[in-house]
Amino acid sequence: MSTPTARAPAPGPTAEDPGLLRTMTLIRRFEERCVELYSAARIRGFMHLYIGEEAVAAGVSAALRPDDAVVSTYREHGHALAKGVPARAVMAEMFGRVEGCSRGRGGSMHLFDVARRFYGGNAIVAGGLPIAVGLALADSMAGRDRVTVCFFGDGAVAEGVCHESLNLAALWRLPVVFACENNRYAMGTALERSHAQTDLAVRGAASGMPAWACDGMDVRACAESGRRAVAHARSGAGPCFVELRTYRFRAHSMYDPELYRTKAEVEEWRRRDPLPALAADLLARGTLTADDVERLGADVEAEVDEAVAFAEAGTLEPVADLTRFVSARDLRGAR
Amino acid sequence: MSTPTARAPAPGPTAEDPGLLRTMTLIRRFEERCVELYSAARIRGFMHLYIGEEAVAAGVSAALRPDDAVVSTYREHGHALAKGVPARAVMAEMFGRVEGCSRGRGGSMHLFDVARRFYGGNAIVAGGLPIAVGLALADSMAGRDRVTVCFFGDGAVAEGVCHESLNLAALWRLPVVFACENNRYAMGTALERSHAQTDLAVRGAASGMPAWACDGMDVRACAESGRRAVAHARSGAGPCFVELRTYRFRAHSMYDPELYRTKAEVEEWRRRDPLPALAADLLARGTLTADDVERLGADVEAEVDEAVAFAEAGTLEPVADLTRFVSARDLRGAR
Amino acid sequence: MTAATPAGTTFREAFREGVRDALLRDPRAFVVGEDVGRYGGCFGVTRGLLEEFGPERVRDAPLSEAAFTGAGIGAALGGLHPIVEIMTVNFALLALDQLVNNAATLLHMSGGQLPVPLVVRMTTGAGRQLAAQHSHSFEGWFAHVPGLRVVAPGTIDDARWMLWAALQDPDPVVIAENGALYPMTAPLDASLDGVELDHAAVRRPGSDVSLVTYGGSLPKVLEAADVLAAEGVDAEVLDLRVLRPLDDAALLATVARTHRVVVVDEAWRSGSLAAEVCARLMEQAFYELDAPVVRVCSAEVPMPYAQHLEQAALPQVESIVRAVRELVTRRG
Amino acid sequence: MTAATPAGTTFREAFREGVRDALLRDPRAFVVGEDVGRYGGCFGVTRGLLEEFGPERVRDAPLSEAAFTGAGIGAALGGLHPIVEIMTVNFALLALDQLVNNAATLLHMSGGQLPVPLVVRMTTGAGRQLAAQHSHSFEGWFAHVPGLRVVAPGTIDDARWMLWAALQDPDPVVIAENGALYPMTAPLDASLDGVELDHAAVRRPGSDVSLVTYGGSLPKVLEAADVLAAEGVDAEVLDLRVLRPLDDAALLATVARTHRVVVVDEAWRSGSLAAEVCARLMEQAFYELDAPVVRVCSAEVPMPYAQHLEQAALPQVESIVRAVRELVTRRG
Ligand SMILES: Cc1ncc(C[n+]2csc(CCOP(=O)(O)OP(=O)(O)O)c2C)c(N)n1
Ligand SMILES: Cc1ncc(C[n+]2csc(CCOP(=O)(O)OP(=O)(O)O)c2C)c(N)n1
Ligand SMILES: [Mg+2]
Ligand SMILES: [Mg+2]
Repeated sequence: MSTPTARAPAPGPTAEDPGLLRTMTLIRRFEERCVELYSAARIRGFMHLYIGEEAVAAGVSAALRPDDAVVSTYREHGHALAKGVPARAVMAEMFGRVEGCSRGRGGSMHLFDVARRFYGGNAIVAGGLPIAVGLALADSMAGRDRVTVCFFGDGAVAEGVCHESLNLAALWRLPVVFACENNRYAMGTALERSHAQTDLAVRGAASGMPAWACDGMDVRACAESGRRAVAHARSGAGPCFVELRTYRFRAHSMYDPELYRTKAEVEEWRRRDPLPALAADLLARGTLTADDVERLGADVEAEVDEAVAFAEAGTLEPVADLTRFVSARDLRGAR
Repeated sequence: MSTPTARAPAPGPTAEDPGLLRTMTLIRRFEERCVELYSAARIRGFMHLYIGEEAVAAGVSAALRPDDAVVSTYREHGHALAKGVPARAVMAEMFGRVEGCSRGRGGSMHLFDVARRFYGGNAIVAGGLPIAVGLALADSMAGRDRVTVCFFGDGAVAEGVCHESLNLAALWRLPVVFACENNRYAMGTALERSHAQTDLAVRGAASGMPAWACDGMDVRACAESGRRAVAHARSGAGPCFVELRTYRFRAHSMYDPELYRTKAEVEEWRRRDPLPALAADLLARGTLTADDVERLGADVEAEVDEAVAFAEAGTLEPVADLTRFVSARDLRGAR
Repeated sequence: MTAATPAGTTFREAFREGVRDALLRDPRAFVVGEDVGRYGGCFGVTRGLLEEFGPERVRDAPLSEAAFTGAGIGAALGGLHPIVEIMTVNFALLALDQLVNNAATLLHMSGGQLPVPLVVRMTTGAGRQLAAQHSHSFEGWFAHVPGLRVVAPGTIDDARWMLWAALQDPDPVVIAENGALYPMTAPLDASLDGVELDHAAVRRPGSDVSLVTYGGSLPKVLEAADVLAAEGVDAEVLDLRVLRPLDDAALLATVARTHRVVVVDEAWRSGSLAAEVCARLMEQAFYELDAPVVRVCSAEVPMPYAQHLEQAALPQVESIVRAVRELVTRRG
Repeated sequence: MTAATPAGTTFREAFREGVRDALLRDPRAFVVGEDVGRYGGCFGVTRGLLEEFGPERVRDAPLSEAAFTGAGIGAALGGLHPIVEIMTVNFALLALDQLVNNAATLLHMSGGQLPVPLVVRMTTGAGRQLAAQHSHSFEGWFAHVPGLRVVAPGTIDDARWMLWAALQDPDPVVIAENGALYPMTAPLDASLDGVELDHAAVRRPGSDVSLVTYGGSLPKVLEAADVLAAEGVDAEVLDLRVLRPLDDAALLATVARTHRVVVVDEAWRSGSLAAEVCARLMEQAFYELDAPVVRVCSAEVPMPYAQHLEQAALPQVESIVRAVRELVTRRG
């Protein structure tokens, strides 16, 4: 077992870099637009932004095959987009439209796209971990070499079911990658007030699986850890635990007054923003020209514009269908 | 933090030894009588025997003050007797008598004696751990130097609430001794089928507290670990985790056909029976004479006889009082 | 299909045959739970199945109710047909979040994308002096949750066949097995090859009063009906079988025949399933009732260990008979 | 005692005053839960209390509902008066084992040795587009459990004072706070210095029909009563306040006055607390009823996110008024 605290060294450039930049940019622009739309009350309910953490979703997801599965949390826009769920379907969902990826039944916290194997939005902290274990169990019993990645936060590690799930996956040697997004806060509770052992990879290792931490603000490090973790799981060697050390630039949700941290702390982390960092590096290396970067930005803007237009044009489920999808018996023939 | 797997070296004799022998003998004889009484249907429901594990309760409890608290499981006769709950009150409880330590409402799995701070019988595996944390929280907030010992099994370590409780106690630096009785089985599930990480002290250490394992078949080792653990907790340094490696000689409960282990394995462990081992050692050292040992045995027999007679003579709660003790409002003036 | 002689099948054997049958006929089915394998099942239901089907399909789980139940949900999403065994409904509280927030909601939250063909078996009920943490009857709580189907076998044939029907159901199905039934014996209907999970069943036709019940209380109620028959009271016994969704038509039909109803439910009275039955009759059969519906439930007390107190806390043949006597003699 | 002007107190402020008052007057009281301190409480109820009382008495807990609720039970056994805050009733499912198997049973299992003077606050209810995992109303489940007392404030004065009464109670008390109430404002009765936790309260006397409700539905029901008054229907509004034990006398008194009852409960209809109210009326007031009791509850669906669907799923002033209209025009 690798020592829990071992951090993957920052790896060099790869051919994936431009793709990573695009994914991160899409997530960033998409969510910036979400903020406007929330203020305009086009989006309602709880909405949790991923801004600042894009390197994690982009990097880890880059290691996945289309038939690999992702289980996520309520802070999942980034994971959904990185897994290929169309921005338009995500936006329409937040508008509560039939065209949304969950037909408007789920909203921001409950994005699903079975075709892309995105078993997304679980809003019970740590509630998704056993589901990921079960998806992997199904693959392993069927002899399929698919991998399931489960994203969860630092706070989730305090929940008992997290430990039950880690143990189960390790005991049964299941192909699960436990991707712990340590953004240092669980709502307003700082890491050191949630955990006596703040080195979260130690908790993963204690369940009997390889566990390591990596710099979640460095998308190349995330991609590297993702490749390593997914390869390990796919090899049949069982699960592994990756702690991705990152930071949430925005409030926990749209209701959070952020009384628990200083502006200075946020500013400091913003200086480590993975987007400009990668863009600058690719320009410096000449991998991309200024035009390329500008075009990429314009592409993404267009994609987000289209998503919003699609959502605006979306339709509402008839109230008569309120109790549809309570029983799968209705589905027989229905869809 | 001490290395999780560090085992306390078998310590030498102490003045406590005769007392330890008596406690172990009382537990053993008491439970042997329980078996007879269960066959005679004087005792009913689920009954879990501690036979083989006596060194743990006797050793650890010897380190406690009367005002220290113990939280236990459904396999608790030994813990109750070692904490000073009168054998007669325990026996009467199993007979369902008003004179029982829980007035016959609890039975074998639910022994309580507040006067002796025995918060005993919890029959939900790992359900007692948070209660122990809370008792310790009350002491720590009140500035009392009392310690709470929580006994639980190897199987309990798989339950999520176990990890939540360890973390909470460590985070708040509470005076709790987590005494994990690893008897290698959770009902019929062997340790290695319950845990990917079978070194249970590692799990305790991962929650950020000192954790070590000790030979649970050596009562002096248990007493030594108990002293060390209780001293640590009482010092204000926070909780600690002790894995006591022991073995249950009898079936899990009276209904268990024991399909999951071999007679040979049981026999092998029986050879390590802590009772004859200590008696022989004390005779060899001349600490006790053959007469002393015989007298001790006779004393204990008399105590158990008296307990049974007391239980037989006990009375039944009137059916009219069925719903008493549902609300503490009834107690006002009641007792 | 069952080895046991029709005359002498125990409910335990019938449940085992149901599980065995599922593993034989459905390659996607597997059993997971605490001590289902090497131990043989805490109540012996799965004994011998590990040897027959191996550790992959009869899977011992660690003490982790939330995780292995949630894993069952995930496995169902992944295309398997998990049969999760939770030793008792008391411990099912540890898995309730997974059952309520995931199993029951995923289909709806995903706009119809995620059916959860999961079966969860659990033992319920009291009567064996297991005291306050091992004697609950929470099946009524599951029956409150949209997205779940809840069934409670009370006959040997339902014990034998409900699991197969549950496996065919596209929704998560909770099977509440009352522990008092396991040792009871009854003849299996050899001609039967299945049951449905939609309707209640009249176990004894009658004209004077309807006794509505389910699960472990059914044998007591049938015995009470015999006692009453001897007294000239002709009681109809309706076995709900399916606790969610309730079979309103069957409730209305029986009250239309007898105009008097006693509901027998082992759960604590307040907030019991019996309350919902009263409410349905209030709403849909008020003008059919010659007298108010009567409930015979457990006393509202954490179950005491002492035998005489436990027996006094539970519905008994005598208390059922007494309640019916009072009801039928009451003027409409 | 409250800083806010009588006219403009929000329920959020009233709840905060209640918690603050408890910490000021009871040295053994402390608050524990997720984000009660630095964050200020997920719904802002405990904002400012950390600064005033410090981290020992306003204690941020990790995400461990089972452990910190169980720790509250242990602390109560140890002589403290814990006020456990569980963010929402949905997450309380993770602590249900501790509340049912320990808090509610310890006194009885120990033969009267272990009272558990614990208070557990939790937010319940829907209406804010929080979808299927954040919109439950499980207070009825707690009301099923002997050993627990369950209360649901629906007025500003109960919001302000119920916590103190709960702290004086020797039993574990669950306080279900409907989240929709927090932003609402109402005048506090300055003359009041406490409330009891035993009785229901008539919030509006009336003679034609009784509207029985509690918690977050109370404002809707009072509004409906006004609409009905304009139509010449004089509705009495009974606020249950205490969900366990139910105040039967108050139920019987109101039905004796009006002979017609509508129960409004935000929970799913089947197995709701409204069912228990129907059952009590069936058992105790059958001959007083001129027509069957009617239930207005939530549609039996995991709460959808889309606003129009969520609103359609919940009891509304219009649906309550419609139900009453039908009932009063129905011939006895
Ligand atoms: C079981 C449960 N408890 C509490 C909450 C409320 N809540 C939502 S997010 C959150 C913080 C989770 O922190 P973390 O796991 O670090 O994820 P992050 O939000 O930082 O991405 C809390 C307490 C919840 N949704 N589920
Ligand atoms: C939550 C819960 N799940 C299952 C059970 C049934 N059960 C009782 S004891 C036991 C095994 C516990 O093993 P361990 O913790 O090692 O303690 P031991 O019995 O070996 O002393 C099980 C599964 C229970 N009582 N509670
Ligand atoms: Mg976090
Ligand atoms: Mg064990």
